Amino acid sequence: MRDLHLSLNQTQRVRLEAALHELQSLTPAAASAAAVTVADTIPVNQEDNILKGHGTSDQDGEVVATLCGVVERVNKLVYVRTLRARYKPEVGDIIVGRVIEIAPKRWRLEINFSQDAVLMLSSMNLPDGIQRRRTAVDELNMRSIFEENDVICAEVRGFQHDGSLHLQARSEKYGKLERGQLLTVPPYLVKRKKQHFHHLAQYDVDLILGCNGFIWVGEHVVVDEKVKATEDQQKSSDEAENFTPLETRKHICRLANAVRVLSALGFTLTVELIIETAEASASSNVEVNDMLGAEFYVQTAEREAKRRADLLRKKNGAR
Amino acid sequence: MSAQAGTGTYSPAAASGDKRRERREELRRHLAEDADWPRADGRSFHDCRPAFMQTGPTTAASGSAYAEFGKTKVIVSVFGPRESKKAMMYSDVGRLNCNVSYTTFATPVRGQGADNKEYSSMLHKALEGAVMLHTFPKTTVDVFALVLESGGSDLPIIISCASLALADAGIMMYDLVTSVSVSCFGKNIIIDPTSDEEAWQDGSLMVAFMPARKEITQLTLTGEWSDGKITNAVELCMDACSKLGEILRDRLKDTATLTNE
Amino acid sequence: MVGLSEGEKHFIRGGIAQDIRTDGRRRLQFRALSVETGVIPQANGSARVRLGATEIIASVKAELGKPSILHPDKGKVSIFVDCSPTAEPTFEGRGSEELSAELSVALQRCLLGGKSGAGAAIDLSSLIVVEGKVCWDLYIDGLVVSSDGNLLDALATAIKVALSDTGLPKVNVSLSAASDEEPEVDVSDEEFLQFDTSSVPVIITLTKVGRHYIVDATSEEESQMSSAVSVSVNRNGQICGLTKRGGAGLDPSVIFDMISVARHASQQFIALVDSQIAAAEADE
Amino acid sequence: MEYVDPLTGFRVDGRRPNEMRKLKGEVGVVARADGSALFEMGNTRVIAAVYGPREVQNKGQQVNSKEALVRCEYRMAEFSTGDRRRKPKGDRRSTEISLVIRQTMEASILTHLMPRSQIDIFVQVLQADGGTRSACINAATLALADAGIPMRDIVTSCSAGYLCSTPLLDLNYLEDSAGGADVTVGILAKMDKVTLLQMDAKLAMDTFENVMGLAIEGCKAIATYIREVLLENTKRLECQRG
Repeated sequence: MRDLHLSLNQTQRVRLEAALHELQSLTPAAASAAAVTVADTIPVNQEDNILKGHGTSDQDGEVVATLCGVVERVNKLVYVRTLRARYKPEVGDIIVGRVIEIAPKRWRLEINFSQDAVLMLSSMNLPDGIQRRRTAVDELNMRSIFEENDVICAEVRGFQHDGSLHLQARSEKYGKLERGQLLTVPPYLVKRKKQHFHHLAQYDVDLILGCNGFIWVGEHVVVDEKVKATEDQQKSSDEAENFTPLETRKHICRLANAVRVLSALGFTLTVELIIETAEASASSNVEVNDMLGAEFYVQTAEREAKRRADLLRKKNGAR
Repeated sequence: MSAQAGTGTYSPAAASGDKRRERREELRRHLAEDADWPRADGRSFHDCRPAFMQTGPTTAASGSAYAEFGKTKVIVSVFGPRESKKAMMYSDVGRLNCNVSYTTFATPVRGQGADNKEYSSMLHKALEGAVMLHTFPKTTVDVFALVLESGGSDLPIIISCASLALADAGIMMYDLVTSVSVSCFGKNIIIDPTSDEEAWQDGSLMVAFMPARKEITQLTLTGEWSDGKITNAVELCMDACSKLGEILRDRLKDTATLTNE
Repeated sequence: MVGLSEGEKHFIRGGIAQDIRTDGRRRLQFRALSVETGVIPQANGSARVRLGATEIIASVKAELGKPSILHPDKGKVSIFVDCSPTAEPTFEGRGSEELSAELSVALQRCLLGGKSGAGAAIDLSSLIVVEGKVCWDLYIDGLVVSSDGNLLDALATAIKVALSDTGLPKVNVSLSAASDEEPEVDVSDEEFLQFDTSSVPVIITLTKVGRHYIVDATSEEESQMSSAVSVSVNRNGQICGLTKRGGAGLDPSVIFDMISVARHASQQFIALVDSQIAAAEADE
Repeated sequence: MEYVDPLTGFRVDGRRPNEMRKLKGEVGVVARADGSALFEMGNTRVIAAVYGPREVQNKGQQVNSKEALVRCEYRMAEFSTGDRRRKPKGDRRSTEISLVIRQTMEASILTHLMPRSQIDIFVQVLQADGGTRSACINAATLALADAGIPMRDIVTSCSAGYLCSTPLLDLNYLEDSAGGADVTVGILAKMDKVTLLQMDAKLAMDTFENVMGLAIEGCKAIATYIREVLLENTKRLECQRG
């Protein structure tokens, strides 16, 4: 399996296979039947006047898939929902990205899309919070806001007419992310939800699930203290006093490893599942590092199979 | 080269194949006896070759230095700081670019010096820690070393000579870097080995050292070593490096007084 | 190539200071190691080693050759490393040459011993078939397929495993009376001689971050290093090679301390590698 | 040498003339790449890794900003051939094969959907036993599909040769170096179009048609296999995603 090449022993291998098989049997047959690969014909009723969406093309009157994925039909629209692929932006998506370059009046960001994204100086709130025209001085001070390699959270604003992707950060919740770690997962594992920022108060941790598959796990920052905090940091020259508290750090690493295990297994990353996995590891006294070992990996697969089976049973019972 | 480099008399270099082999046989015999033997050039184990170093052999460069240790002759030119040629990303610190090359006649067998490809990156690593890169942001300093003749301990001599050339070029440094290597034969350690000695060594150890700061910038070791032996060898090298550092310092002072006059 | 923001760097440094790294490891803990042998059937011995997301394939090929005149009683071993662009797009074209050369030299330094052959990982005299006439030339190649830091240690491990997988065909030589003539050589297809790999060392790279040392650094952690020391240690705890990496100067006492820490860590790692080799052999 | 046994009709490695070597395809073998695959045809074994589509790294290489830039590099591992010889990187053969693979894949990739970006395909030969360029193309197809890059069609490639008056499918190194004709074909499987055709040596017109027909049959069989691998993988991902 990708990312984790574990040396499983014989029993672990059998258990893992059983769990994965269970997952397969729990998936509705329709979903698996709708799977297509490149160049598969997608059966459609030609009289329906269908609209060909993402991942399809017309070949001699047939609708043909150009990607591997699952066929989705919404009214007249037929498209292929991809699994493993780079990020496909939609307006309003919350993303996490890394600054690559500072250009005149704009930052360029790597966001796992087919191009770099652009964040204009005019599309973000200045540190003083006042709405005003950007001056030449602001332009010269851009590096003091974000510099190369900074990790930033922002929102997709949309495509400009020249085909470039623009972002915006017009809210206090967006901005630079510090004191934590960035993880990258395939974007299809992150579902678009109402909420992508999660303050896990019980751990004092911020978890941001970027739609582009960049996931931030870091120390919790209170929004209006953000500005002050950076000032504080500059003041205290002694780094050691300023480190993330050990307890919080353990939580961050545990949550990060939960994300790593779940993404290696290809499970959709919801905040609930991440917390559940982290909790499960803590309650069964699995060391943070051992979460990446074979045993916990198999256990996680088994737990997920059981969880989905229960869910299905409840659903059927309710009916 | 200035007149003082010459020794007055000169004798033809005896480097024919037979003689080389004879010398090696002799070395082997000594090793078998495991006694203190005189080295081919008459030194004792812990004697370095006389170091002749001078600044300013090339005028086109920002700084340059020439070093001659026995048969090993090295010339280093430093250019810059000048604008980085490569389209690089924005960088707060300068770049140090090092290149070591051999003349085709540097070794007994023509063109053999080209085997030492890694010397460029080794030189870079030895110097990197001493150069104050932040004093020339967005620019590059080029260090070009040319080995005119290879006579053993090439890399340490290149490193020492390069740091002299950097100082001559007025590049800001935390300290000079000097370097010395030792060879190990059985339980004996000999300092500043010649090519012949290097060809028969059981192991070798090289230290690049900042004498005033007492920090090691580069350390390499081959062959099997026990702990105590490493400590001894490193200390021996550091002591030699400190003394070599004094020589470098004197050369720089000489140059300074000359320019003042 | 990893670019990290100041915040992330600070977080990594803090984790190392507090002895819990970003993936939860302690400072002297290795990532998961997995080992496979016989991955290149055309070679005399081969291995695939994965250390976290770093993946290496090593191969050993033996060819009959002639010993050099200077060392008539010894075979020859050469080590080369190549970094595939599959691991990192920047390795394309000549992009990996510098790194490959650096890794090759470091491995040669650690595994081949001194010029006289003393302290080598492989006893060169065991490669002799007929003194002065026929010997084995061993070509050891390492290929970096996927890279996430600590390439040198992973390469050395892969080579150690590949050597343990290597069988040299038995050679029968019929010596003709005239010593000038080339001896006739008959290479057996069936009988193989196993290598003695017990003296092959492992390489432990200690990366210094702040005041602390860590083993098995990921590429993110490597971007934080001020300096690193790679020490090759054999089973007896003897040091067989050493390379300092990274530019910053180190106090001599720190280096000696790092050597002793590396030696300590090496014994654990050797045991881990040995158990993985045994498991890989049992799997075949 | 008898490449085809006159009595039994079997080839040196025991195959029938129109029999392909054992195929193996696996996606997701390189952790950090956007898409990756391992492809084996008998003893020939290659890895392909795809990086991108991502911002064009070197703007000078960009020809047309409305289409993605496709790049390819082919590399042989030092240990990949039977006799070990050191070759300089970027030798002519590698450059030629890189170009062939790039052009073949470019014909299938819907480059206009990814403007201003670049796609890098790196193929690394681990073992060469004949048919490396075919194996590389097949691996690249798998890796591109794994990276979720839109394609017109599945591209596959296979070779066929003509020895001992017999058309032979999927030559191994021994047969390849026998000096007979060697036809490498690449096809767009569903569209039934040939995108790559290379031949060494000479063949009579009607024999050529037979040999090429055999290679095309081979390509189709590989296409069926590759689609199975991809479908299997897609279903697995979808099931696990839940």
